[in-house]
Amino acid sequence: MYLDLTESQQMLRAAAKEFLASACPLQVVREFEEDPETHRSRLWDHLVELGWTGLVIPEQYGGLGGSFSDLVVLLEETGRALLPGSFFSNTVLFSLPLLAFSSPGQNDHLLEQLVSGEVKGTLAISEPSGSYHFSDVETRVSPSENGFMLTGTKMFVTDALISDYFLLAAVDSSSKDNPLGMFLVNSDAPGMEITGLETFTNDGQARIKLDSVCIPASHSLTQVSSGEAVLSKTLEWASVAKCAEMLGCAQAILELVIAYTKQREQFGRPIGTFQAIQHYCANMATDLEGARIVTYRAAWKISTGTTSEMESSVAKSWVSSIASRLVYLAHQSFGAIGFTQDHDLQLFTRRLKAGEIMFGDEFFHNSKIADFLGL
Amino acid sequence: MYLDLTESQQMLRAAAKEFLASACPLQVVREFEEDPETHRSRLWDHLVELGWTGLVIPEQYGGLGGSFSDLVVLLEETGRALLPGSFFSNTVLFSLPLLAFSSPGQNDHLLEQLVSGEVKGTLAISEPSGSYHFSDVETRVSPSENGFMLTGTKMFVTDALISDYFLLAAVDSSSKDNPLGMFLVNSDAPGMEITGLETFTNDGQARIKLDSVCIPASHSLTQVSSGEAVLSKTLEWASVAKCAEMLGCAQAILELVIAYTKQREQFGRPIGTFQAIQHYCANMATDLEGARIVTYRAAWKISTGTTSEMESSVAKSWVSSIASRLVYLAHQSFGAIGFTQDHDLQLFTRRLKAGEIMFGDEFFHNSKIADFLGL
Amino acid sequence: MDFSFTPEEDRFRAEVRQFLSKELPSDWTFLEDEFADDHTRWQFVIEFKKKLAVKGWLTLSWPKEFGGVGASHLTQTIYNEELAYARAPGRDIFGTRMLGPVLMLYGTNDQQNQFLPPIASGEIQWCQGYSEPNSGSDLASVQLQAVDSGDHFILNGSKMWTSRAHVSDAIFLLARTNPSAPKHKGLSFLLCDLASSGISIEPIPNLAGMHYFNQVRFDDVKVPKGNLIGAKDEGWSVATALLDFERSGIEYSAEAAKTLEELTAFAKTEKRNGMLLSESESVRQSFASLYTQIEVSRLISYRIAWLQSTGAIPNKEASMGKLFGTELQQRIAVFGMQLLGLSGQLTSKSRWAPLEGLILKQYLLSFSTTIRGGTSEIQRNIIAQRGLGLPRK
Amino acid sequence: MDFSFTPEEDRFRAEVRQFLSKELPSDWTFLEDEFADDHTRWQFVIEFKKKLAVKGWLTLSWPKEFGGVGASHLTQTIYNEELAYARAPGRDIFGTRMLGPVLMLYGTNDQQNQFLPPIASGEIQWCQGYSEPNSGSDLASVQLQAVDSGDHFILNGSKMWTSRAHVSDAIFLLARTNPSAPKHKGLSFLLCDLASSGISIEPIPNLAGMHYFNQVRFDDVKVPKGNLIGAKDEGWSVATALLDFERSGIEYSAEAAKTLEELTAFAKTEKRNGMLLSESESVRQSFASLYTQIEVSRLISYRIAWLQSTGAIPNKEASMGKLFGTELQQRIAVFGMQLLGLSGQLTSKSRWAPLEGLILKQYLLSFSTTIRGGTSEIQRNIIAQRGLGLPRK
Repeated sequence: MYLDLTESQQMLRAAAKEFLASACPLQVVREFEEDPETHRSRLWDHLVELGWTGLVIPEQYGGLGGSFSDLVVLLEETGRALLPGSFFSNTVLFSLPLLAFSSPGQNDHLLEQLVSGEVKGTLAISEPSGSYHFSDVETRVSPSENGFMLTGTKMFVTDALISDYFLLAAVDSSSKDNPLGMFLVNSDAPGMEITGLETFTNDGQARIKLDSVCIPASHSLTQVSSGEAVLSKTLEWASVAKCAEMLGCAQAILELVIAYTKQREQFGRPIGTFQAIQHYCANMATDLEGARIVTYRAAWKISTGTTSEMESSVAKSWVSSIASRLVYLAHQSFGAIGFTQDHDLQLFTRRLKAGEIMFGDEFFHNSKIADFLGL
Repeated sequence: MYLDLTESQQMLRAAAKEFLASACPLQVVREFEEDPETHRSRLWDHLVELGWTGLVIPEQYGGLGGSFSDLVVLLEETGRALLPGSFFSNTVLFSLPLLAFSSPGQNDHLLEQLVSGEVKGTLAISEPSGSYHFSDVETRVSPSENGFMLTGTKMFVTDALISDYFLLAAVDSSSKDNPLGMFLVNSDAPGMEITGLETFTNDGQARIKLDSVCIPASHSLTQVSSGEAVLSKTLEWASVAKCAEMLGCAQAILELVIAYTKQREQFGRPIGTFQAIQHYCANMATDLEGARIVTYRAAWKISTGTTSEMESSVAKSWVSSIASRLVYLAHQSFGAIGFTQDHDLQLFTRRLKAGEIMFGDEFFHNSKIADFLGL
Repeated sequence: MDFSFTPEEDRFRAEVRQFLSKELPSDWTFLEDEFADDHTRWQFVIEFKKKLAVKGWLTLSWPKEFGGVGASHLTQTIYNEELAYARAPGRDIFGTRMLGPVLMLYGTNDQQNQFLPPIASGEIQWCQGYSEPNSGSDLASVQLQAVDSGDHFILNGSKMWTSRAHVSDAIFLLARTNPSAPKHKGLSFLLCDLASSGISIEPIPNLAGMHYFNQVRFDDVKVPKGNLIGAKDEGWSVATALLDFERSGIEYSAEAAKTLEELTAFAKTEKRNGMLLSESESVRQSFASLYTQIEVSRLISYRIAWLQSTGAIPNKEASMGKLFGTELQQRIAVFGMQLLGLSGQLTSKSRWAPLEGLILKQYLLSFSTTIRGGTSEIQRNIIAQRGLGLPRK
Repeated sequence: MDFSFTPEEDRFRAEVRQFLSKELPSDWTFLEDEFADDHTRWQFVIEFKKKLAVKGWLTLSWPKEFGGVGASHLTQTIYNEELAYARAPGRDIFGTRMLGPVLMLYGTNDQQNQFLPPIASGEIQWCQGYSEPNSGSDLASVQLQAVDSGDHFILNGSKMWTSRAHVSDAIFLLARTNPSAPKHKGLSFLLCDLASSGISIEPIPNLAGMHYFNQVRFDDVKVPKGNLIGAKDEGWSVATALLDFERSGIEYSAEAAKTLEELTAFAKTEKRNGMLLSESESVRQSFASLYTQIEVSRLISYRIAWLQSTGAIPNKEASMGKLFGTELQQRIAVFGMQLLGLSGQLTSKSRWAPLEGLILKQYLLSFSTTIRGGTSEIQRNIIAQRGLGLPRK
């Protein structure tokens, strides 16, 4: 047992902190929300330079060959800094499954391009029903000349507008055993219509309409594993990665609250001396202590390649469940000032809430846990 | 709108308070738990004398003809005093349905005997499954010579050991339209085996085994209404009446907490000055404020004879939901002393918890509410 | 015990409801905090308020001698309930519920004649200037200076969290007229025209991006002495006097009930994993629990209104109503977001947003409900200390 | 990051588990608070403790020079986890985890030689005398007087909430040896034979009817000076010194996990309304949520143990573990009672009680878990003030 970061992870964390403090202060986060284009390419170039785009990609493709735990260390810092842009979708939602489920040689070049930052990819699962249940995938796939043809609508696709590739779930209703397939789709393929969605985090989600989009046979990602396996692993990794981001974000919120309540005076004394405020902070800190350790445990399970689905759902269930109460306690501690657009708190509040919703909330993962428990 | 007790209800309350303070101090409650027989007949005679056994029974049978709201006023006081004995079962679980669902003349004499206190009755619905769902009634009824024959097992029958009659639910599986029947069964009928149950309130619940128990045809209580109607109304009244008892009990707990935290000192000041304790008390008081008004509203609906099922379920759902948190907050305020057998708090704690369970808890009534909401 | 309304009260409720359904656009999903976000919408709000004034409803509970209807607290509660349920504009709390009664109690005849009629007619929009940058829950720590200067006071300082100051005509405020007196003394209650020279208003947009709050700065602003309400240096008593305005908090349950109905409709049409949301047992439990809590909140409010109608002063109960009602709104907002899932992220600007983004707006606004108008902590302190008699120290 | 145990640790866990399943009756559903309720059962407990002593497990974490195994914190945590999961008797916290380390740190050689071996062998049962009738969370307000009288002290006063005093041989306690010194000064740490003349022990049965707590009265009780541990008047430091005993709180999650498994089995066999309880979606959600919380609690405890194994002093974390673990036990108890429904009322005496009345016992005992060993309020204060640096005043 060793429940701390390794030395190299500590270095990774320190470097990330330093970089994010200089390249991504909260002012940049705000400006990115308003107008992503000002900062997008500068930030992206930085990430490529630091090697982040290749963090989890093996050295043979030019990457750093880091583990999932390394990724979690990094995401905790990007969550704390609210790093905008497509690092999460590109690395977690695209690079990881591509790496894990490509057949030998299938996507070597693409992996190299991901490391070099030339191309970006993301994941397209959910549809207008807004669900992560496999049974709710209605986008249809059918065989076509030299490959497949896809028709349907995807919703809530992160960073769709700037991605070159989508890892996309579709159903072949003629196949009884493995109806669910996962496909690589070019964003500029004929028949693709991509429309940005207005979300409360302005994080670049989009709707994709696919009208008889044709892709080559080599773009199926189910040559090694079934579509269900690809999708379920991808969602699992995404949910734990999201936990890491969320806990960085939540830690930042707690620190804001502590700093504020120490200095803000009401009735002649710092409000941090009031027992109600102290107990709010104690509750937040305790929730967070649990969030950190369940997330690390899930990440360690994934890193070691052991069965990890249960542990991942436990992590996302817990981290999601604490998010709602943590933001309320934080705002309650801040009073009116925390409710303003000018205050930094709301930047974190909105993203933490969005994190709760993404890749399955508490109830979604509790259902999975109940299944695992044999109920 | 008039949201206070009527003058006669205030007199009833004052009289009840005075009587209970002298006849039923907590020492009597304790002794009754250990050995009911010491006080049972004395307490019962008092109630008869005060007219309580006839409170809800019309004057034509010798009763006082009070309303359901009057009953609620009284039950709030008996709940506050933790009055032991069979007043609740006899009045709420037996007299009320007998009165409402007897055909003209069917049970006139029995009603008179209930007023005079000569006989006592109670309700027998639940079975080993411990459920209030009609579908879980498995006791069978079949036609027999001059009447019916009953076989099955009833559980959690309040005051069964001292009751003369049971209002008992049984199923005639040969009847498709109205399989559920409600029957009057004598406690000394051949084939009845009554065994006391050890419960955490020592409140005299029992198990009844019926082995081919024969009753006359006149003992069916479904000549006016269907068995489902009788049972559903009876359970509804029971749940609102239980709310009244519970809110008296909860009010007593809050008053104990306030008195204690005002005088108990720790760290050189009364613990009632700590914000945590103050907020616990505020939460309890607010929960109780709601409990009182939803209970009164349900009682008023029942008194006026309007549709009341939804309001009754709302009352029992709410009062049940606050019970658990209220007892924890109370014990947390008291610290170790409240956890002892010698302290009065535990007398209230156990009964409030039992009340939460009886006649449907929060989840049971929420299911009914969801049905009413058309979900 | 009688929970029923009189036939007149029922008729009045029906009349208000009918009026609202006629006068409000059927697609009205705006919330009070965004009425003033948009010029066209604010004009509609003002016109709507004037229509309410024409009906006499704006001053429903004002005594007849001040031009009101002299309606009972219960009638006023019914009115407030219906307007809140319809999310209708025109509930002029600052003018009709706060300043009006203050003027009736402390104003001179001249002041009453000057200021009350424009409130009653809906012509003048008032806002409230109590909070300041350094005073949140600690209201008495006012620092805005009002210096006596012959026939007027000169104001310097600033007010914070001034709701709708940017669309208001005038502000009533607390200013420090005696800096050497103790905290609660030396304050005066003043009325100030927002068009006065030296006033600047800065928006404080909230986290939902709505412009509702403002900071109002006073730089040598002259306020005529005739605008002093009550005695000089006794503004604290004027501002905190127990005023007999309706304070049932019926809005909390009314707004919540409306939202729950909308969510119910959503759950009955939306499928997930092949099943209607409304068929999910835990969704059903949540709906039932929230419905129950709304009923509790509504009945607590009715009781407050009824107590007021008997002449009682339900302080503890009003704090309970506020505490319970606002925390309930948060629970509904959280449930609504959970029910909507990924779609809950969509703002009202998105054409795919369910319920036109209403739930998201309510969720974001829910952070402020337990803070503004007295934080939940203050309410709990009041209940414990003033209501239950727990010791302060 | 490495959450795995070493092969030796895994082997040790298997060995403990096997031992427990062999040595404990298969129908063992007793809880720690009722071990001493019944003479026969208590004899079994004592015998069991001696068996653990023979294995060397009683003093697993004691250094070898004091006759212990010198096992790591993690090994001790594994041991504690398995014993708690099995609800096994013999976890002698007072002797092995509290007094033992105190003696190692503050005892003279003679005292160590005299008192440590009988703890290690399980022969002597110690109890703890800190709390008094007027001191709950305020531990330093000790009033028991110890007057210096030549070669001994004379004790007068009483101790309260003394767990298992009625079956113990001796008590370690704090007594006031200098009444004129400030609250935290003037206390001394003494060892006292419970068979001493002048001692009377009164049971304080708890609300579940179990006899665990006692009040111990001292009426001119003589304690030899050789039983003073550490310096006179410095008992507070002795009692509160940061001792290096295992404080992971692993028991909370271990006990909870066992209960949840038993409830799962119940839900999978019990039907209501024609459906297995385990098929109900809200029951499933509750199980999953509680399972998640148990995992959180367990991992928090592992982290505390691991921090200790690195030599760190996890104060804040230990408070979090206690706070979270005990509140979790309450949530499980409430859920268990809900799941059992009417049957939950049946006590262990009833032949119809599901799980032999275990859930009811746990529910009733759950009221004390957030109070004893430092209330939840004290834990939150510690986390906020010592852990997060919020100001005291």
